[in-house]
Amino acid sequence: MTDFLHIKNIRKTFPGVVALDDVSFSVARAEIHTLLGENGAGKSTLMNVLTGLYHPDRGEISIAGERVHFTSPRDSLAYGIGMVHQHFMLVPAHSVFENILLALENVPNFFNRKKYQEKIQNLIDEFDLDLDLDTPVWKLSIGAQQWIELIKLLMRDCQLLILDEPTAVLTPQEADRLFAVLRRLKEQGKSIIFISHKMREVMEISDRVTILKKGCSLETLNRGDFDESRLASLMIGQDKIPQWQKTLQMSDQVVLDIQGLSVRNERGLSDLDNFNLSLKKGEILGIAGVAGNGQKALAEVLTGLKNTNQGRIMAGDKDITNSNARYSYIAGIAHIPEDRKTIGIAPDMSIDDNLIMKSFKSGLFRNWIFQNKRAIRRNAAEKIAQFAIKTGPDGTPVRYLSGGNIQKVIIARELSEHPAVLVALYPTRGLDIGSAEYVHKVIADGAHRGMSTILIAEDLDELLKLSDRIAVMFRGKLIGYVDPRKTTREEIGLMMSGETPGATT
Amino acid sequence: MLEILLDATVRAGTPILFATLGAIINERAGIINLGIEGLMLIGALAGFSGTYLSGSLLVGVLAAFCATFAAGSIHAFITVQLRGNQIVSGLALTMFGIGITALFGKEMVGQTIVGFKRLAIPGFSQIPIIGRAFFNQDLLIYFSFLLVFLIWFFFYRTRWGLGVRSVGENPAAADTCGFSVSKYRFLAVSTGSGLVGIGGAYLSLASTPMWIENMSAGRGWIAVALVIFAGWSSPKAMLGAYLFGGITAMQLRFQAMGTTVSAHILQMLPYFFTILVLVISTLRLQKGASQQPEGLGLPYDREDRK
Amino acid sequence: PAKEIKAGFIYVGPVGDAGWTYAHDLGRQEMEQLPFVQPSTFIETVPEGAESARVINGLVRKGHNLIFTTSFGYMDATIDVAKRNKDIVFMHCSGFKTAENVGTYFGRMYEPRYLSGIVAGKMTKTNAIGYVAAFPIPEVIRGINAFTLGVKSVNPQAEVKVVWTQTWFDPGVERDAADSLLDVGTDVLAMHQDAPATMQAAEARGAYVIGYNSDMRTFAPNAFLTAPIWNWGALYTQLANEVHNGTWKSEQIWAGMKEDLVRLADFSPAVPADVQALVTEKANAIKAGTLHPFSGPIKDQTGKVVVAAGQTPTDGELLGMNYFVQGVQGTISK
Amino acid sequence: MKLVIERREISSALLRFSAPIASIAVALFVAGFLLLASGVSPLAAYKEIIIESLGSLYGLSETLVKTTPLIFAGLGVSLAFRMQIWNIGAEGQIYVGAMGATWVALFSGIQNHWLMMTAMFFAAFFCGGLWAGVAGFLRARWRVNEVIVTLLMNYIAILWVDYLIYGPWKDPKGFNFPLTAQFGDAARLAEYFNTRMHSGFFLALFCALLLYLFIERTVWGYEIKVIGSNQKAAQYAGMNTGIAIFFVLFLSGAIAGLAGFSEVAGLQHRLQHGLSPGYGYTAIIIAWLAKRSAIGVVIVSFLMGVLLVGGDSLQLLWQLPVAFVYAFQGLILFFLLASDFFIIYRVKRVKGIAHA
Ligand SMILES: Nc1ncnc2c1ncn2[C@@H]1O[C@H](COP(=O)(O)OP(=O)(O)OP(=O)(O)O)[C@@H](O)[C@H]1O
Ligand SMILES: Nc1ncnc2c1ncn2[C@@H]1O[C@H](COP(=O)(O)OP(=O)(O)OP(=O)(O)O)[C@@H](O)[C@H]1O
Ligand SMILES: [Mg+2]
Ligand SMILES: [Mg+2]
Repeated sequence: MTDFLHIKNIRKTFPGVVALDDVSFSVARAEIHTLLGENGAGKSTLMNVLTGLYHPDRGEISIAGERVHFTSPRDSLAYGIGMVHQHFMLVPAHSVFENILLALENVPNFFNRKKYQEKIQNLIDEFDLDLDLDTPVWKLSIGAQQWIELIKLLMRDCQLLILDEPTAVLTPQEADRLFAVLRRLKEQGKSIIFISHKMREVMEISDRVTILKKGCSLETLNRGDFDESRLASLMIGQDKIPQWQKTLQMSDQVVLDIQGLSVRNERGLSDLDNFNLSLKKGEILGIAGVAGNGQKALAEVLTGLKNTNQGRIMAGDKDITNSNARYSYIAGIAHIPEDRKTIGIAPDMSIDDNLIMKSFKSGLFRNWIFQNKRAIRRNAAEKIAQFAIKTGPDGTPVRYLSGGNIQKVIIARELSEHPAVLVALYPTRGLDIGSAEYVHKVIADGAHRGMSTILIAEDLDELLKLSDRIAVMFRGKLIGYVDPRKTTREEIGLMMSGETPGATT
Repeated sequence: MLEILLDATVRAGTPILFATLGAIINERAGIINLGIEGLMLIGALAGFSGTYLSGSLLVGVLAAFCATFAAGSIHAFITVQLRGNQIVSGLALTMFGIGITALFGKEMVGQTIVGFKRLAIPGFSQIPIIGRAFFNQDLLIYFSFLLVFLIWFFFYRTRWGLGVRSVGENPAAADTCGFSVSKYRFLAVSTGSGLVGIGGAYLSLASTPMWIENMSAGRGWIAVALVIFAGWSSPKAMLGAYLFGGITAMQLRFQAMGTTVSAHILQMLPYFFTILVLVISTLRLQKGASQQPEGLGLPYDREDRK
Repeated sequence: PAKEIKAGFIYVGPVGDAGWTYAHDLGRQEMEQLPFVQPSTFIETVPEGAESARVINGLVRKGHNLIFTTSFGYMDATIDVAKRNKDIVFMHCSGFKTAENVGTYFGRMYEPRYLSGIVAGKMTKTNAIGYVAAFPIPEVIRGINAFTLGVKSVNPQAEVKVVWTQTWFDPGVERDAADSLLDVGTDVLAMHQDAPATMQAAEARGAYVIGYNSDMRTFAPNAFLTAPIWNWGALYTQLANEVHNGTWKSEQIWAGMKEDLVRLADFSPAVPADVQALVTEKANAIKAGTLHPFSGPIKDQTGKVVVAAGQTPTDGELLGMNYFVQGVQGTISK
Repeated sequence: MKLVIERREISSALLRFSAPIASIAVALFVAGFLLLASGVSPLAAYKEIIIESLGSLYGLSETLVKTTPLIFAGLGVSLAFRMQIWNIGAEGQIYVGAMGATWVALFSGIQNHWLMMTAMFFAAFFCGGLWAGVAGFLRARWRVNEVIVTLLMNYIAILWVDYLIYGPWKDPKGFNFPLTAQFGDAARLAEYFNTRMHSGFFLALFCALLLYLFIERTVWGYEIKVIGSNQKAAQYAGMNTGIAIFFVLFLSGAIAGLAGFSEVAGLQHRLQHGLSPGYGYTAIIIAWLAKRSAIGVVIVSFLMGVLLVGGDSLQLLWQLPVAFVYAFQGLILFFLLASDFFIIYRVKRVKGIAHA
């Protein structure tokens, strides 16, 4: 194995934070090298240094033996380094075509539109994606956006491909498709740096794993030298993973009842079609389904972002179908959104302020019309400790936090008010395993206190582990419920592709 | 009468059209330019002096373009390279432009030149109603027609245009794709400013061939408003500039024909209708679609997270 | 005791406006020729209203002893500053308030305007004359009326169409206003604006034009007929002399052609000799005091007699004039 | 060799305090060359600016007179900016505010001074507020861009006031000149020290304090900041952004309208054309330089007052044309922005890669 990339003693600080302290590692040709580390360990920062987006304070980067000094992504592109960023680098207002064209090399100024459309369409077809080239990107689901990023990368002729948590928003099936591509690229001699928090994926695809901790590279392990628990313990220390026991909660009191709900999207297609669902008090209701089958629409209706076209939503015996009534109801709903950066946070405000976004009016944080700054600070300190949020100096705007830590801020906020209902979309997306376990525990604890949860997730393991019941969705319809203790992955898989089950609860 | 009105509309709208187009190029790249008023003045003076000294209108137009290109570069440097506040820098540019043209323009006050003349396009200029307005105009107006198309083509059919739009929408995305954000932004601001200058030159070379201090008289501000009105699109800019110019021309003709409505009230009409049309067109906009470049007004700092 | 004069001027526009302020500045320069007048100071583009008080005060504090405030909007400020500085002489142009150390001055521009109306009335073929006007204030209205009376005196069929631009200074709008008048069939234009755009419009369309403020015939060599113009130099020189000699008293100066504060610019060759002769004769009559442009009977637009036969309006009536005479087509908002 | 730009560690309070002062110093230093080029000694000029605007009771009073409307307008604009709403219409709001106050002063028939002041205050407040509220409503209800609406409404406001003073509100004893009648004593704010300084200044300070508390301390201020930072997130958190947008634009316009009140009641004592020489536009600069903070607005307004008042003396003393003063002010702003950069960032020379 010859080293393609070699990194030595990289250090990078931001005002108030040491993001990278001392990192060294190398990537060989024809290798898939995984970077593993807690939220905020510095993985994304390191990759941004590698692509010339950040300029390191110190350290060396060599490519194929040559010492390089990148001052812009342009430089790294010239050396054949391409990257899919954790937070998308897409232009929401532009069409899919324009976004991909932007990334292509050697496009002449007066380009032949047809030719490039064809070229891109071919790749889209190859992945069997349902993407219309003329749709503006903002209309697409997060998953589809991830694919556009991947296509942008794959269409360039890169020697080193960096993928920063690409699977966080992909379905397991899609992830598999991606892995197949990565393996093929590897066979062609390309180097790949892969970042993920999902242990199963790491085990499946990595040739080597480097563990990053608090801005330092801890250790690099070869395939065969590592297993899930060894990686986890290296990364966070075994003892820190919270232990908890799932106990079944079942009551017959229905807190939310949805009947015959239909919702259409901008393109006039049905996102939800005569959809039914009932949620009981204190239960964790998992929703399984391939992304794009209406989960997002369901969450949006429940949180008041979308209006219904038909059907009825009852909260207890109150009709909240009407958007105004639902509006007052959602004040009591906790919601972990899918798109954390665009709707989950006020990016310019501090963690303190973000944590009270829903409860700022509550007596806890307020004296008459004035804010109780001291209580707000105390609350933040508590939550930061509890959820192990890694942050810069006090008052740092949240946008500076790492992806996982932003997610933690949102979860901490949403769960702090002891809501009656929680609608959680992919709550552990982008969380390291320690944090993910902790979030599971918090949700389960909530259920103990009577909180009902609608848990929308891609990860069947997560659903099976956490849910009291699982509802399966397909093309905007409810296919049926399954009992997680009695079902199999295969049964759910079948239902997710639209087959009506034999057994329902 | 309609024929005359259309003609007056085009003539009154053209300087605003140039300025709006220039401003659109600025803003498409993500830089707000409130220096349009100052740039128009610089263009008007440079255009006039260029023509006065050389005797050639072409030299005047080029001088206007170059002078405002240079002045726009100040704004570009401050907002792009130095990441300064775009609003303040633009307002400063307007002050600077008003001041500097008054200082350097002293010699030109009272001088005369021969301005742009109408040039009928044989055949077309005979078309009833629109013939006179669109095919019997001066060269700069024909150029403005062409420019509207060229800018559209540049933005939607060329890679550089895609680059300009991308640095305006999401500079980080363009940056990671290898586009130099600062280069694109800088060139867009200075080139756009150059077009604004031609709008200024239209005033001093075509509408009223002379130089007077402050002769743009607020048209730059109207252009700033029309950029938004036009939803950052060049064909709609044409519509907006003509709407504004047309209603101005119309209210004057109402007066000339002897209406008894208060002139103050009539004078409000162009502003009022511009707002009204904006409201109507906004209502018809697709829900969720935003026309404003998302990166507008935000300096790009690679190491700063968005 | 003769005293040195240090004069200061407050201008409403830039000296480069080629119009109102430019004319005042010519006057200032002429006054500076006097041996006892020190280099004078001017401050341009001073906003009207209370803002101007500070600038006037600035002139006071910098030791000026004769201060000219050359726009109507400085009236209150001038009076206000003057109240606190009794030893300084203030001259306010175009207002109506005086104090023991504040005089007002203005010119009977309506006299040459009347004469220019005669020229226009003679030169029009379509009997439609256009008038590009800034704001409906008495001074402008008086000018339009005098002009119209001049027109009517030689051509009873002719009409004067007025377009308000609502700006002293916007060449583009003035040009467009002039064009709009030409579009409705006028063939002679007159104007009350500070920019020469109207003249260019006339030149471009082959019409005739009557200028204003100063002789700007270079802007319209073929279209130009004549122009009622200001000659502030004579008055400023006279006032400086009075203050120098200590003979100055507060008064409301409203001088006309007799005092040569206002005049008609030289005719262009386009004006036929007989018309020139007629106008010269009338001019002499005005200077001699035998002709008053506003001698009755004068009817307003509605046909009501506003000046009875054989009478002339008082200066007060003239200063507050707020109606159009018959023959004007236009509106003054009430 | 290439240059890279890095943010500096901003930690020390010293730097934060000295940065703006340093940047003004740099700006003045460079602008000094412009003065030199015109044959004026920069030191003498700066001394003159300071003496003229601060060196005497009179100068100081004039500076405060100038500062007063700037504070009101600057506060109004900065409040809206806090929510990422662009109120370019302060100029028009000043006019309609003045119009409301004038209406009360001329036609209400109130005799009592305090009653009159209160009525004028609220008339200006509501007129300015409603005027901006139109833009607020359009923005909140249909997402109509507020920049263009507020900007264009400036022209309408000024024309409307013109209409009134040329028509229905013209002073019957004013020889038909376009002025309203002068206000009676009941409708005038108190003046001090035999100068033109009036109690509007203290009202402006009080407003700044209230606004500071409102933004930085109250729950509504918090709500405004969240909406300004991310409107979608605010909606998610259950805030009614529509009402907040309307409310903020209303309040923003109302405060700007108070500038109109203080100008007519404190200074002009009548309504006339050219009431505001662009205070509404200067306010935009002020709001930004003040980094949108209410206390900052007071400080920057005062500095602007110094610059504007002092700038006149450049004309007075050295006959530098007003054009020069504009160019000078433009340059100062340019350099202020530029020097800001070097305070926040550091430029490093590094090895780089040359591109073909
Ligand atoms: N541009 C920046 N400005 C300031 N601080 C930053 C910036 N980028 C990263 N940081 C800080 O550096 C640290 C490392 O962040 P980074 O995004 O690299 O973490 P990560 O390992 O990718 O975490 P995650 O798994 O959550 O994505 C964090 O504490 C973050 O707050
Ligand atoms: N706003 C603009 N207006 C006009 N021309 C522009 C603008 N921005 C960029 N350009 C032109 O685009 C040219 C190419 O830009 P750039 O160097 O970013 O592309 P490139 O990387 O060279 O393209 P390629 O990858 O095809 O070689 C510039 O030299 C410039 O002439
Ligand atoms: Mg990361
Ligand atoms: Mg290249």
